[in-house]
Amino acid sequence: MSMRLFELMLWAAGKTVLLSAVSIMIGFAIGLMVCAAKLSPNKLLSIPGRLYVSLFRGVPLLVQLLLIYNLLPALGIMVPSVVAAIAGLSLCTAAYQAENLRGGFQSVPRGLLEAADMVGMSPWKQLTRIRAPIAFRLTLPALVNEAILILKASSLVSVVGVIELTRMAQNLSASSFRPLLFYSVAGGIYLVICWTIAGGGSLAERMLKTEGRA
Amino acid sequence: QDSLERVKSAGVLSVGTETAFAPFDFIDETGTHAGLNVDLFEEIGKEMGVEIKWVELPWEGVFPGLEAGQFDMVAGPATITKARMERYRFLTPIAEATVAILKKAGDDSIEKPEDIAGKLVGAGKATAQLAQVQEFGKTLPEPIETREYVGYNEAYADLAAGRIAAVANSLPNIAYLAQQQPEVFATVLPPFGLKTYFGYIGTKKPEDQSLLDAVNAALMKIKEDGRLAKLQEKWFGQSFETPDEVTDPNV
Amino acid sequence: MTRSAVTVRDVHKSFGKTEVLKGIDLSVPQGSTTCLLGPSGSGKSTLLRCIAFLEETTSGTIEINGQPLGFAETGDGKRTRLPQSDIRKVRSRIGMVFQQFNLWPHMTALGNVTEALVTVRGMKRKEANAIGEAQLARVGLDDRGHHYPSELSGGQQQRVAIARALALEPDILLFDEPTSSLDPELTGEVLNVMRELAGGGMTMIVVTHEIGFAASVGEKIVFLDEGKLLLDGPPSEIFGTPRHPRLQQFLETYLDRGAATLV
Amino acid sequence: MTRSAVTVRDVHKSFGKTEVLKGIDLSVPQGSTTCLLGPSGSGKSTLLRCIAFLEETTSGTIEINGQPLGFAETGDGKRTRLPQSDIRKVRSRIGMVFQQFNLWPHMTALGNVTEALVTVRGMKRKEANAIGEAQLARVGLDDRGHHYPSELSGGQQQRVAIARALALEPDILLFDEPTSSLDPELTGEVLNVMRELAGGGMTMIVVTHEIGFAASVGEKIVFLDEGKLLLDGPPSEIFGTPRHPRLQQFLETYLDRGAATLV
Amino acid sequence: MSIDFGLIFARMPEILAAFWVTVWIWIVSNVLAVFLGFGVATLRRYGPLWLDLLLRLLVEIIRGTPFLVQLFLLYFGGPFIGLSLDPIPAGLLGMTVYSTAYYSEIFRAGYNAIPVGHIEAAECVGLTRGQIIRRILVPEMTMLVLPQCVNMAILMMKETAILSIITVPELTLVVGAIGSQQYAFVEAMLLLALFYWFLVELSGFLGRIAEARLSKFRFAHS
Ligand SMILES: Nc1ncnc2c1ncn2[C@@H]1O[C@H](COP(=O)(O)OP(=O)(O)OP(=O)(O)O)[C@@H](O)[C@H]1O
Ligand SMILES: Nc1ncnc2c1ncn2[C@@H]1O[C@H](COP(=O)(O)OP(=O)(O)OP(=O)(O)O)[C@@H](O)[C@H]1O
Ligand SMILES: [Mg+2]
Ligand SMILES: [Mg+2]
Repeated sequence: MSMRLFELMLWAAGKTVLLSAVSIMIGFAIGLMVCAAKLSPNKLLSIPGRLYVSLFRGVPLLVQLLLIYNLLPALGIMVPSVVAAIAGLSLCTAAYQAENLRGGFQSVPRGLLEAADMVGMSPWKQLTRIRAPIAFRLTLPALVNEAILILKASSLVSVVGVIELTRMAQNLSASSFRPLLFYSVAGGIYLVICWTIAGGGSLAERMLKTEGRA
Repeated sequence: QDSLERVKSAGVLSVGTETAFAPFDFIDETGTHAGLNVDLFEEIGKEMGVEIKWVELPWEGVFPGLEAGQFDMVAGPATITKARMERYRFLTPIAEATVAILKKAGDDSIEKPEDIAGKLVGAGKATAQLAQVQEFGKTLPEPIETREYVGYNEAYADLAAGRIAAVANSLPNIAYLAQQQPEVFATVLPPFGLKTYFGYIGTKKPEDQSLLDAVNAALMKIKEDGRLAKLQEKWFGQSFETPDEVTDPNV
Repeated sequence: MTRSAVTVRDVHKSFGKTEVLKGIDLSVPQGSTTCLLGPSGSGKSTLLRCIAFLEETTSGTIEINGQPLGFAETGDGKRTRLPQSDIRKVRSRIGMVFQQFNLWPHMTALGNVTEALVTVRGMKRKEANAIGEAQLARVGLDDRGHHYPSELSGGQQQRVAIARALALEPDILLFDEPTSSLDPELTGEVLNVMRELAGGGMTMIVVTHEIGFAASVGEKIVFLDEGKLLLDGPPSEIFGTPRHPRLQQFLETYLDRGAATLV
Repeated sequence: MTRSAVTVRDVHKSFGKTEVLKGIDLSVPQGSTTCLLGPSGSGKSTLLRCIAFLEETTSGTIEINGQPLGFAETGDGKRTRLPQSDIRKVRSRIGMVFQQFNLWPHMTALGNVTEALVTVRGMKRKEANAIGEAQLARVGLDDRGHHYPSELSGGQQQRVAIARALALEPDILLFDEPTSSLDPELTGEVLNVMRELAGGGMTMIVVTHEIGFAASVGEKIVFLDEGKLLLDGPPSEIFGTPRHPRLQQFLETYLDRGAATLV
Repeated sequence: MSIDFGLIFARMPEILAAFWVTVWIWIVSNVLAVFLGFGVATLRRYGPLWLDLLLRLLVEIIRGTPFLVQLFLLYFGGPFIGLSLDPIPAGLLGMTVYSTAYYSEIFRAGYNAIPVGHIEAAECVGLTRGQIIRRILVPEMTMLVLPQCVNMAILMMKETAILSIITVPELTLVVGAIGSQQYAFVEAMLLLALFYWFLVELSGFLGRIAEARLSKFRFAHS
């Protein structure tokens, strides 16, 4: 494999990382809203929240991507490839992150909130000062896990016309006819990225650890 | 809005294709998108005074994308068939698409197309080539078995891995592949079955017709002044006689 | 000082169908220490939580320094919920120290103590820190301000919780079994701090199983049983003979452990 | 009956670099009750766990009914680990009751009690059930055999744990703070069962913070401090005046709680 | 664009056959993976250190690369090292290996979540190591890890769609092919979505029932 092709693979890997990172972040924001909706006592919010999670977790990402890319234009909404890819990944990961966050929020011990009540904190302050920071620490491992899953799942976004790492491997093997080589290289690159994320995750966990335990 | 006006005013014609379909579209050793389509559309662009914007996606995403209006037309190209013509508009053929057999280099058991009798043959799922080889198989003394792949590259990989005896695909594609990888693959001549052609595709939406007419006119011009034949020589090692328009395809 | 800091009038509290408090009347004079005793499940914690308005009573009223907490009686015997801001205002007179400490794990000891000063009272960080350090010093933890709860022993955590409550200068402190999750030596630490507070004139209501502490520090002992207030009086009267038979039975489980054989 | 049930000779135990037990010698006569007291971290649990061979000692020997447990001394002062089957055999003479009960949550009370009878002793289910029921009756739980641990109160769980240990008819029972996670009334239940066992001639070693219980039931009191055995004798001697200064300091934290003011 | 399911419904028998292929590969590979995953976790816990490290490396490699890439290497690369498998066996093997890695991590966490005291209690009454694993660890673990296993099974259900690249005639391949033959792409995708959603919801529902039945084995509050 020539240097040039290896560079191409790395460039595609960069795209993979970028797509995943952006999607994880957007997904986190959406996930937060879905989680809030699901936890809401108002049925008008909680039922759509539940439905969202059920649908986006229940349908394979591949199918979601194709539907976003091809069904929305039929309704008059044009979606460029990259937007469709990010939308698909974000909407999907949002469902998983919403569930993680819900778990985190619900595991914040009630007593900590009662203590906040007793010193007179408003509900908003309780959320921003107590609930969210603690829930975030509790969800961090799940978040890292989700980042790795989305990184791997991003191998599917080629169906909406984005050339990321796996697609690049497919393309290059099609023209050079050395599929095993290119797939192995792609696998190796994925591995390096995954291990980097996992390493960063445990580092962050360790940094937050002294504070994390009660 | 009329598509031609839109394309002209934007100065960009966007074309959907799969870049894993050598020699029409592929990524070369230097990592650039190359192939007959790239050269031919460059000429078309010159004729029409627009730039070409490539949208690259896997084949299963191409037609849904076209219907959804993600791009103006599809390069591909695709084999011109009756069924497809009902749904899409094909432009003038750019190459012959008659089916031939690809075998593993050094496989003496297949010398002519009929030798695939009783063997396992691969082809892309829902392709015209699959239908052709299945028809051809019925004429043989022993029936053939077919295996359908999501893409031709998986079929080639499986042929190299030795799981299937042959792959049925259009002659230009397999000839190019055998030429690139002579130690792995070989073409079995002659092609068989009914004569078919490759063409570029657009929709039948009324607003698209003026644009497709313009592209077709550009293509005809390129064909008439011999540029197309030269490109065919460059990419296939030979040129093809193609009709100006296919009105009643064989399949 | 006979003004009442906490007045509980005919308070009932049900969870679903089970009535846990069955009409409690109680008056806690300002500056006094009241100890709540009673067998497990008798409703001690529930009563304390009602006084802190962490639970809403089913009926009855609770007044803090003469002001109604949570609900206001309307003339016809019904009651309306007061606005949240009123509730927060009245409740700001009360501090609560929980059995499980409930320190916020992501803040240092000092952070725990100053959090409300900054976010609720709107103080400057610096000002708040000065107060926080003073309060920590008061409970003997001047050198532990920058430790996270997980780095403190149980007794130290409990004292941080007390400092947190004290920082807001409440009139009334509520304690729910403040020592039951501590080991004997740590228990001593915390009881000493409480003894000092009692000496300093703080109004305190303490749910406790430490009979000895109750007997020596409580100016008033309240014995709850099955959601009813069975006994209410000074320790000499409550613990003195003849004892109420239910109390006697309750105390036996302690005496039986032979704590007395030592002396 | 002066034969020794448990003999501990110069036992040292280190975790990594910290030495937790610094040469313990102890002899527990058959049929007696020995109570282990000491401040937190002094090594009480570690010693008990060494006796049950849940921890391996770093040096020194432990004998159960005269048989070495875990290691055999070879002539030259070194020692070799005995085969696993020997260890199991000697250990089968010992029953242990944990502070956290450690009942198996997927088995009923009866299942917990009979498990070892069936899998270790190879008894028939029916036979084992008969024994199990008898043991549960002995701790007052004849009607709770078919409940899962999660359906039992803390005191009931602790008594199931005792029945589980008793079912194997051990010669020696070890208890690690058997009541410290129980509330006062449940504590009474469990101490009563233990008192009965002590009366019935079982050899028991009990780590406890219940000074009263130790004083009244222990025939021998052992006071550990910083990994050393500081005091060892009958309660009258240990608790009687003049007291050892370290013990006095330790006891003060209890006395300070005023437990004595009641009587 | 009009939506017309008629074209696709005409091919229902084929679709149901593919549905069945998806379901049985999913079930068989997951059942195998649960047992193998338990085996891997057990070997890692009780086996020698080198085996633990080796298995850990393998698990990390499998969890760190997309299933698509693994499957491709297994199916198209296998023959070059003498492992030439037909699509269905290859798919089954790929799914099983991939899921085993994940299940083994669930069981490893399960082992660690069982309070040490429960094991010590068993040692004290004389159970052997084998008996402890069989009688205490396995049943306790079952109830600890059940929710995660259900979750995992659902994730794997969706991974079966990737088997299409090695020509396993499963749901995505067949419905996709029918869609492109009939030029009913969107209809095909909607139908696919519906099928998978149904399967996922069904598994979630069954999982919840199983959990409810096991709920009385919760850890006692201690
Ligand atoms: N949120 C609740 N829902 C239903 N029942 C409750 C709730 N909280 C408490 N109870 C019940 O109310 C009764 C009194 O509980 P409470 O916690 O006040 O008892 P307590 O006197 O504090 O006991 P302990 O000494 O064990 O803490 C108990 O029977 C308990 O089961
Ligand atoms: N597994 C271990 N690794 C390292 N240190 C340990 C371990 N187990 C116990 N220790 C240390 O050994 C010392 C004695 O512990 P041990 O549990 O025996 O004390 P204890 O007397 O039972 O105290 P407590 O009354 O608090 O239960 C402590 O300082 C403890 O931190
Ligand atoms: Mg309580
Ligand atoms: Mg201990």
